[in-house]
Amino acid sequence: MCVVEVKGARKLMAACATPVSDGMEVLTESDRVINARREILRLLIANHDLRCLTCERNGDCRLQDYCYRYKVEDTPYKGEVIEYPIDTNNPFFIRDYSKCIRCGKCVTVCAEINGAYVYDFMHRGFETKVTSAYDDTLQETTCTFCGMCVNVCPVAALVEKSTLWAGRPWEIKKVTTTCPYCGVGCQLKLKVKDNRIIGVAADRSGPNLGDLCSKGQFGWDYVHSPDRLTDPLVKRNGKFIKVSWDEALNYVAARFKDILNEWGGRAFAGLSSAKCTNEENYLFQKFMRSILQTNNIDHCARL
Amino acid sequence: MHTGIDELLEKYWHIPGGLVPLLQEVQKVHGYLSREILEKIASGMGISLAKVAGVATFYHQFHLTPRGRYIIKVCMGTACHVRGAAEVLFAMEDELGIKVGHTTPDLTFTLDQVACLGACGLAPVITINDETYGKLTPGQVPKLIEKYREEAAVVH
Amino acid sequence: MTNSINEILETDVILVIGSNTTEAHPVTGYRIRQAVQNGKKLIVADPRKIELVKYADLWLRHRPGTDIALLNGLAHVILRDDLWDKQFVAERSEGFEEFKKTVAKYTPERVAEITGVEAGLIEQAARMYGKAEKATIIYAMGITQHASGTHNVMAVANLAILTGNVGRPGTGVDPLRGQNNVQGACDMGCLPNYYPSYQPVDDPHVQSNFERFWQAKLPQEVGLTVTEMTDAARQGKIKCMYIMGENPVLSDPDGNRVVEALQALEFLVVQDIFLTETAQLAEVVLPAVTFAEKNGTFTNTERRIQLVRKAIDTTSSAKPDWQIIIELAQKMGHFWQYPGGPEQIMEEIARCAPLYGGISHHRLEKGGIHWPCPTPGHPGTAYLHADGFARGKGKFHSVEHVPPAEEPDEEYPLLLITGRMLYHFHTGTMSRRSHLEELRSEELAMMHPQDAEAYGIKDKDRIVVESRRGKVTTRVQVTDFVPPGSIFMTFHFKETPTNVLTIASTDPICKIPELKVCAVKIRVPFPGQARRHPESFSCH
Amino acid sequence: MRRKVLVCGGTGCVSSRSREVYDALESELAGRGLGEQFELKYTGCHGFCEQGPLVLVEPEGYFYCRVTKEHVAKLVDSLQEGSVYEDLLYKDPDTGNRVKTRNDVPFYQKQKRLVLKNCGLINPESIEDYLNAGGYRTLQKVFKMSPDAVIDEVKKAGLRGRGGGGFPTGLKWEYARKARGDKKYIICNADEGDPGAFMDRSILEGDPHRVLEGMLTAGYAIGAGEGFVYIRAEYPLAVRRLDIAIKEAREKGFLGENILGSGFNFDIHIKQGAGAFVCGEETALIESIQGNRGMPRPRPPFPAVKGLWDRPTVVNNVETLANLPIIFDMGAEAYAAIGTEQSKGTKIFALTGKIKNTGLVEVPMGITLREIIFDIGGGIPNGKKFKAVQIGGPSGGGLSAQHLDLPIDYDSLIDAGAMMGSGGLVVMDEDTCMVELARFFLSFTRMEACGKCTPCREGNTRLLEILERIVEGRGELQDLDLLESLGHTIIDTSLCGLGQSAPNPVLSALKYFRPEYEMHVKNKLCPAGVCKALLSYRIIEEKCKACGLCLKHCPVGAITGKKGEPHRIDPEMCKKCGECLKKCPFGAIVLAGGDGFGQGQSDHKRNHVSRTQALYNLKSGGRERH
Repeated sequence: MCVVEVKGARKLMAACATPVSDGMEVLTESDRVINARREILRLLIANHDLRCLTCERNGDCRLQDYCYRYKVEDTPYKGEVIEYPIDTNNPFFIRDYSKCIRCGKCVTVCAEINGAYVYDFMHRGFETKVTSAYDDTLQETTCTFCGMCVNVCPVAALVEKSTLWAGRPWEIKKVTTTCPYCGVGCQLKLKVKDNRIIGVAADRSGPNLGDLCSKGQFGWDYVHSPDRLTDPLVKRNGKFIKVSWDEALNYVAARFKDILNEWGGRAFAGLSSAKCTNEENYLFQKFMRSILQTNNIDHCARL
Repeated sequence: MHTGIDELLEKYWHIPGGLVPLLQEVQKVHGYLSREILEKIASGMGISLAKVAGVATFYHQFHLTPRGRYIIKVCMGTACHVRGAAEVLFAMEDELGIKVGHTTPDLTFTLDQVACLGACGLAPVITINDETYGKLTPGQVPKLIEKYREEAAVVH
Repeated sequence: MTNSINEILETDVILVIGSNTTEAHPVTGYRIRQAVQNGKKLIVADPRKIELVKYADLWLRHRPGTDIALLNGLAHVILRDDLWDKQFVAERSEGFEEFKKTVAKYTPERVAEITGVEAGLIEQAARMYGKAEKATIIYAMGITQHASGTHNVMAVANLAILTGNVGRPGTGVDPLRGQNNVQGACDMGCLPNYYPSYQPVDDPHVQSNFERFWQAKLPQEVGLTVTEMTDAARQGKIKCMYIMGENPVLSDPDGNRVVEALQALEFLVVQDIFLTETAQLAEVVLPAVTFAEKNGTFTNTERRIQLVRKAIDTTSSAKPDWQIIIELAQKMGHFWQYPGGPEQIMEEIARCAPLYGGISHHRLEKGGIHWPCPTPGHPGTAYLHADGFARGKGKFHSVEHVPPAEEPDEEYPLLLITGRMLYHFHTGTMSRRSHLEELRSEELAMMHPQDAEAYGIKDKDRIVVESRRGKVTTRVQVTDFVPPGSIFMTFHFKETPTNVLTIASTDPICKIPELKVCAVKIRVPFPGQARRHPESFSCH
Repeated sequence: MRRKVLVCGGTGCVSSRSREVYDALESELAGRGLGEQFELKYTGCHGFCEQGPLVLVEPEGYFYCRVTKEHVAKLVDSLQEGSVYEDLLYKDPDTGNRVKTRNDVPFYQKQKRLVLKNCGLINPESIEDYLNAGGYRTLQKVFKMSPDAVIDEVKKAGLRGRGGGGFPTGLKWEYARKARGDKKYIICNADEGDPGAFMDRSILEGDPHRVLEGMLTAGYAIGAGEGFVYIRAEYPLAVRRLDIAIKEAREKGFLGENILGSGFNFDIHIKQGAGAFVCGEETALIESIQGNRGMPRPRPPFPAVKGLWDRPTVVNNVETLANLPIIFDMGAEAYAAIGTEQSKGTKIFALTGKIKNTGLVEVPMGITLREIIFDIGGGIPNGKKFKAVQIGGPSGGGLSAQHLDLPIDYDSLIDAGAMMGSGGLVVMDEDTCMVELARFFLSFTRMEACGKCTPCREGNTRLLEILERIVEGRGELQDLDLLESLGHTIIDTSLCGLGQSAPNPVLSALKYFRPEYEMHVKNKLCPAGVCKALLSYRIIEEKCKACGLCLKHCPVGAITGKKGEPHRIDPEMCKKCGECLKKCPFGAIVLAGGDGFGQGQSDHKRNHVSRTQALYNLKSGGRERH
């Protein structure tokens, strides 16, 4: 798809690989280029599972985008379409190689960014396939489940399980935010549908330049865990009882006041959190210092 | 079990581009490249199994499944083609009961097609192990195969 | 970090010490690997055979707790072979002469004896680092979580100053922070000795400023650190604790002592998203929300302040921590009003924390900014100390090797090293409630094949690990990841609360606990049986 | 002077058991105590594979054909007597006359054997033989010149790459010489993958030192210290002889340090290919040497600037390198006098297919196809008519009778829609179906595509499928246009030489044999009688004598009929094997064109395409083309 016409060159050139030289005249949308792209698209869709109706990437698919842009409605090449079984064996994403266009982006990201070298081109000719050795499930490989291959896949060959049937791409809101795990501060996009997170997409704006690890990519579902605390709890006779916010806060405030009156600020200690926001940490130390009158504030900075 | 692989690894692991000759030599010893062998080579060379498998599946020369005792190569070069190599190949398939690229279940014969054996003067030509048979007709195939079947039976 | 993460790609030599980067900070690990792939040199100093060892030009497998000796040894060779940056040392440092005297004692031979690393390897590493045009040192809790943690850090800094690897892109001393907002929590003054922006609480001038700013009277004396709090609570000096989003029962050393301390309190309030092991000990538990349900900012390990954006509404009555604190303050009778939410709180922070002076949510919409960022027009600071050190000149601290507080002995013959692994995080509160649990759902104590054989233990066998402070059971992974004589465990799994084993001895200066090393012994609960039917334990 | 008995040890003759002949000769000569009198040699290829095994007796030049071990006793008799063994002499098929010496054989008369000069005359496993034949002499000359002067000489000679593209060799060297790199490499491309070409193999088998000498010259010119010969593992004999040659050259000081006191260091290693046609492409070849999948990379940067291990690398093919000793022996000017304006020197062709004299021929550039096919090749056997010649293997094109008088050089072939390629020349007669032949070539390239770029990986498969449809009688007229447009796209957009030339056989056939395609599609007929689906066997009732022979021989029982009444063939059951036709003594069985099934199913689709076209031509919402 990256072919362009260089004036004077015998054939079309790959824009991504041809160094620019002085005086080079490059045509990016000449008739010749457009026809070549159309033909390439026709070839691609001739060997592609075209069940776009229910495809997870329908509407967010580079193959569709280009077919639309270059008005490729159908392919005249009716022939062999290779069908591969879908691999659903890992907890995070499916591998549906009937939709693979063999661009090799997953090979590159896995080898050059992650360094896991899970994928490579296998076989050759028409049977060329981009996959793991022996089509192993990813648990059997050196895969670290960073999910970057899923994020770079331009089509629906690699799809997060959590997004399956969870919403059409245009219904999904993407919210850029900061990963809640380690200190690298990766930027990522939460995919949200009906007030639920259904997946994560790459975001190139942060220090991670779009790269992620397994925690950032797949470690978000605790947000919807049924174990989440839903109501304030107060322990009575050794058992937690759900109470209203008013009741809980009144009780805490009363106890704080009592202890402050009786023992002074030195009887308090507060642990704030390296997982909370700056704003919350600021308010917490302000609360401890200005209201509870203590500098006994720490967090697990050293852990 | 995998005799000689360690020695070969020792010889090749530090040579840039040593993977292809290593695979060639290992296959020479073991006849084909089993998964265990590829895994051993991957860890010995310090590269991923995917890369080793990618290379092994790219080249015609490498075989990932066991091979027959007699390797029949039917030349499908242009010269052989215009002189009826396809008919010879079909006759072979019929006689052996396998498709080209496969091995008989008793591991006696493997039927391959090759791009060119370089003996175009003898077209159509086939080789069975190191023996060359030229100017072959489909009619000669059953007899030829029978000869090797008998030979195999005697040895076993 | 003095420099930013992606500067790793520009450097010539990377020294990684005490950081299993590819597991604990994977994306930084990618950068290191990419740098190596582009031809940059990598030196790894770690007792464990971490993933990065595979890509390293040199691997120094020093004994746990001998970092200072190793670093001083490197400095020794750099001085001896005349590879130091004389101009930089002369113009921008002090304390050099004393430092020179100290490291003179650390000959490669002596260091080899202390650390177990061959002298030749130390010389090679020193020359590689010393000759580099640009070199960077990356370290993490493997350096800091020792009784000598502060000195370890100083030894690291000495090396960088000595070679002039400070204040330029692609150089620097880069600690990797373990959690998403450790940096921010420190910046915000959640420390016993600092107000926001590292303004000392015992400076009367600073104190009066904050009293004016917050319109409240403020305490004078420096507070207690987390480990000191535990002691004070056990002694009854502290009556009440308010814990927000922390799980010290699992994360802090000597976990049994922590439980005792919390139980001794008169009143414990815990605010969290789950009923953690710590929350279970509380009298009142306040439900908070996750990062996806609130706005705010995190500050990452390279001092980059970035937005956290609310993606979904909370479906229960749980509230953001900031809102809970505000409401609690109001209940306490204080007139706290932040109708603008976190954005308004950040405006207040910018007014009292000079490092954040130019930060606002509005600016951050366009992308993260590295502090210091004193004014709204300031672009932020990707690398520190370009024009000089905060304190004027870079100081050489002469630090000496001190053995760890607890070393293996006859009774407790093995060394326990603790750390993180790729698929889980911290005490597992979040990651273990995700699909990541399917990849790994239990602790696997790593043990060298030599030791395993000596104890008659096979892969996946169940063992009891015991220290002077407690015991846990775990299954074993036999691997040469760890050196002989030691075992490695994480603190992600509540079923195997590793920190009941660790020691609460702390660094005298910064009070960081010596989590990385302590002495343990192990035993096989059902000897013989375990060996005959190792798989009978796998169904637990 | 001892008389020489030269037994051909080229692969072709080896396949015809020439080794047995050699062994028998050896023991026969020894048995009669003649070992001293005769020098028996096992040589490289003589080129005339059709007539193998060949034995040449020097100095008389007696040329014995199709020698078997049974002939040996009488052959030695004749040697002893000094007479000619008439029965083994080459028999001119036209005149029936026996031809005594090699030089009188028409096959050799029009050739100009420069590169192949030594092939068949020296023992390829002996460096002494090569030295006696004047080998390695040009190195003295080369090392006295400056590298730039060497490059100039090659430029002056007008040498162009013999591997296919015809890029000027001197220019390639100049780029590599100017490129900066701590090391530089010479790669000899001996990955001769074209089915139907075996000139490189013959040179390596017959005269390996010549190639080494060429590599040394190239290495000196660009400043390389190391060379690789990338050779097909399917050429075991060539590998073995090359290996021996390299060892001997090292022993004699032609490889190693300070060669001939020149201060130039150079060594050569063999890398065996693992069977991938695409590795004939220079960047794929380099990937393969580096231990990777042989997937080509985009050029520029060209290997001359950034090649093996990212260092400047010159990749030259075997024949190109083998030309160098000739250039420095006779001088650039004399060399440039051979050939045409733009293509100098000679070219070796592998002449195969439907031709009387199969073999390897070396001819001056500019010779016509007619001269090669009819004068050297002896024309078409069995009285059939010449139909086409495929030049350049699967990457080349088929030329028709109208091109017979075309002088062959790089540019004239490109203009005609073919290419020199490595020099395979496959001759077709009227029994060859051009559609089926194109299908054959594509079935080859489809297998051989590396899989990296879409047009080649997917496109060639689709070309093949369309051709299969046509061959099977399911073709439609618009398929021909589809073939053309897709073929041009593949050429225009593929990354490497494989893809850029893969559609050539189809496109050239469409150009010169379009009526034959149309017959297949419109009339469902295969004029050459090759495409089975388009044939049916029929019994002409009037001629059938109901003898029952056909019925007896039909392997599938498709023929029915009682005594006394004409037999019939059930077209459903017939496998079209042709046995009945061969067996019928009365000529009652004929092959007839197809029955026209498969027509008329394309209307719907044609409408569909035009609708798409109509939609495409519409300017759409706000965004116009360009």
